[in-house]
Amino acid sequence: MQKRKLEIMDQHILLFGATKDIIGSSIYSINDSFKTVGELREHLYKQFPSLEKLNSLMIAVNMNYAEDLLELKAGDEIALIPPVSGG
Amino acid sequence: MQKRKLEIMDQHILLFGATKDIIGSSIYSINDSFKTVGELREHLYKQFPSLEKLNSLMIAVNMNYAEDLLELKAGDEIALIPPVSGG
Amino acid sequence: MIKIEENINVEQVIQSVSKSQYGGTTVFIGTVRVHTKGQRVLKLHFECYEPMALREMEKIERQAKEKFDIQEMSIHHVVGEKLPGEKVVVIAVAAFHRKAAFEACEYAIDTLKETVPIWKKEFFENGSVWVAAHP
Amino acid sequence: MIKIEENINVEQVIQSVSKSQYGGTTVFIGTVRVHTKGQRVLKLHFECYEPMALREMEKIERQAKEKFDIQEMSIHHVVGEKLPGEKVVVIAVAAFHRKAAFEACEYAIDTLKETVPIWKKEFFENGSVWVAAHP
Repeated sequence: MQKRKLEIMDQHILLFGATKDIIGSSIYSINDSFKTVGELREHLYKQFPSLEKLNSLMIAVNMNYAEDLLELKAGDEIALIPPVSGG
Repeated sequence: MQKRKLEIMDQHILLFGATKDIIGSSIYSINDSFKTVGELREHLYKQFPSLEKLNSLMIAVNMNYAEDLLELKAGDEIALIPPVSGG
Repeated sequence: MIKIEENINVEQVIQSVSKSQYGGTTVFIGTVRVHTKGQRVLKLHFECYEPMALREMEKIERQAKEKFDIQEMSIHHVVGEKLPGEKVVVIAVAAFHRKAAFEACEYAIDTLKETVPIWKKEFFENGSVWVAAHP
Repeated sequence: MIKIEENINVEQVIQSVSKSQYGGTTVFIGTVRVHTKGQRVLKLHFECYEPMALREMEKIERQAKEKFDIQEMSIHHVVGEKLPGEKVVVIAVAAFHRKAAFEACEYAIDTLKETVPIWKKEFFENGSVWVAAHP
């Protein structure tokens, strides 16, 4: 079994709604890599404590809502999803 | 207490849907008077036995669905209401 | 707005209940089906005891407003001849809360089909029949 | 039909689900309210993660068709700036049986509000806020 090694690379995260206001941009780029959604979440909470004050914060990977245990792969499309309010 | 005496007079009954087809006209006139809705119903069933074969037959008096016990008055607007099928 | 008419304009019915203070509008649109019980329908003919039908439709509006937390209701029904696909009835309900709007709209069409003196005759290739009149 | 657009034409949404074989169509129309929690709303701004929003809307259509006995569903949602009274979302469902059409339409709007990545910012005289973002 081959163990995939994560490369250090720029990861771009799409931001919407309140997360865009908190981080101050519509894309957040990290020069680091995270094994799981949960690790990325921890990093973001450390960098931007206001994110923890949101009613909820989902993370979408490749346009699917992701669990914290999901492993990230290079090239994944990642987006922060604060509480939705369509309709 | 005054007891109202029913006059013998022409009573016109409005007919719709299947009742119009059974009786063969859109108005049925009776040269008789009936004390109650139930008496009128009995008369109609005797004259037009096919009316009894309908899934239901309501009688409206002054545009309200009437019970058989309701007393009829001169000048009442009477209509036969076979099963409705609007919508 | 309660109305019996030849042709229903859905936009107008929706417009008649919509005001900017309400958040949600539900609509039911009933149309002539092309098949019924396996037979092809050529056309329908709707007959109506109009003054009583309007009263019964008003009663539905009044009772729906008592039963459900809604603000506005319009019920329009057609009379005369209708072809498959044409509109038969349009009911629109506006409310602050959409759940009540859905419930009231469903209540209105269910009740209309039971109480409003309107009759439809279905025309097939080999005859015609007053719907639901006989077992 | 699933669509995110600047302005919704209700007639077109209804048309997109209506075929002469179905008897009933239910519609939900959500509009911008002029008041929210006692404050006067000047305008709303809708933002959207469009490719994912379209996927989530398609998922709603697919799941509604699995859960309920319906034939067609269209969901249209706006983006951009909207004023009180303007349409935000229009959902239309066509079915042979109206009960299923009502249930599916309510399911669709309830689920859309929970899962589709669209956000609205409310603008008041003294500020603006992303709806539901904070306690």
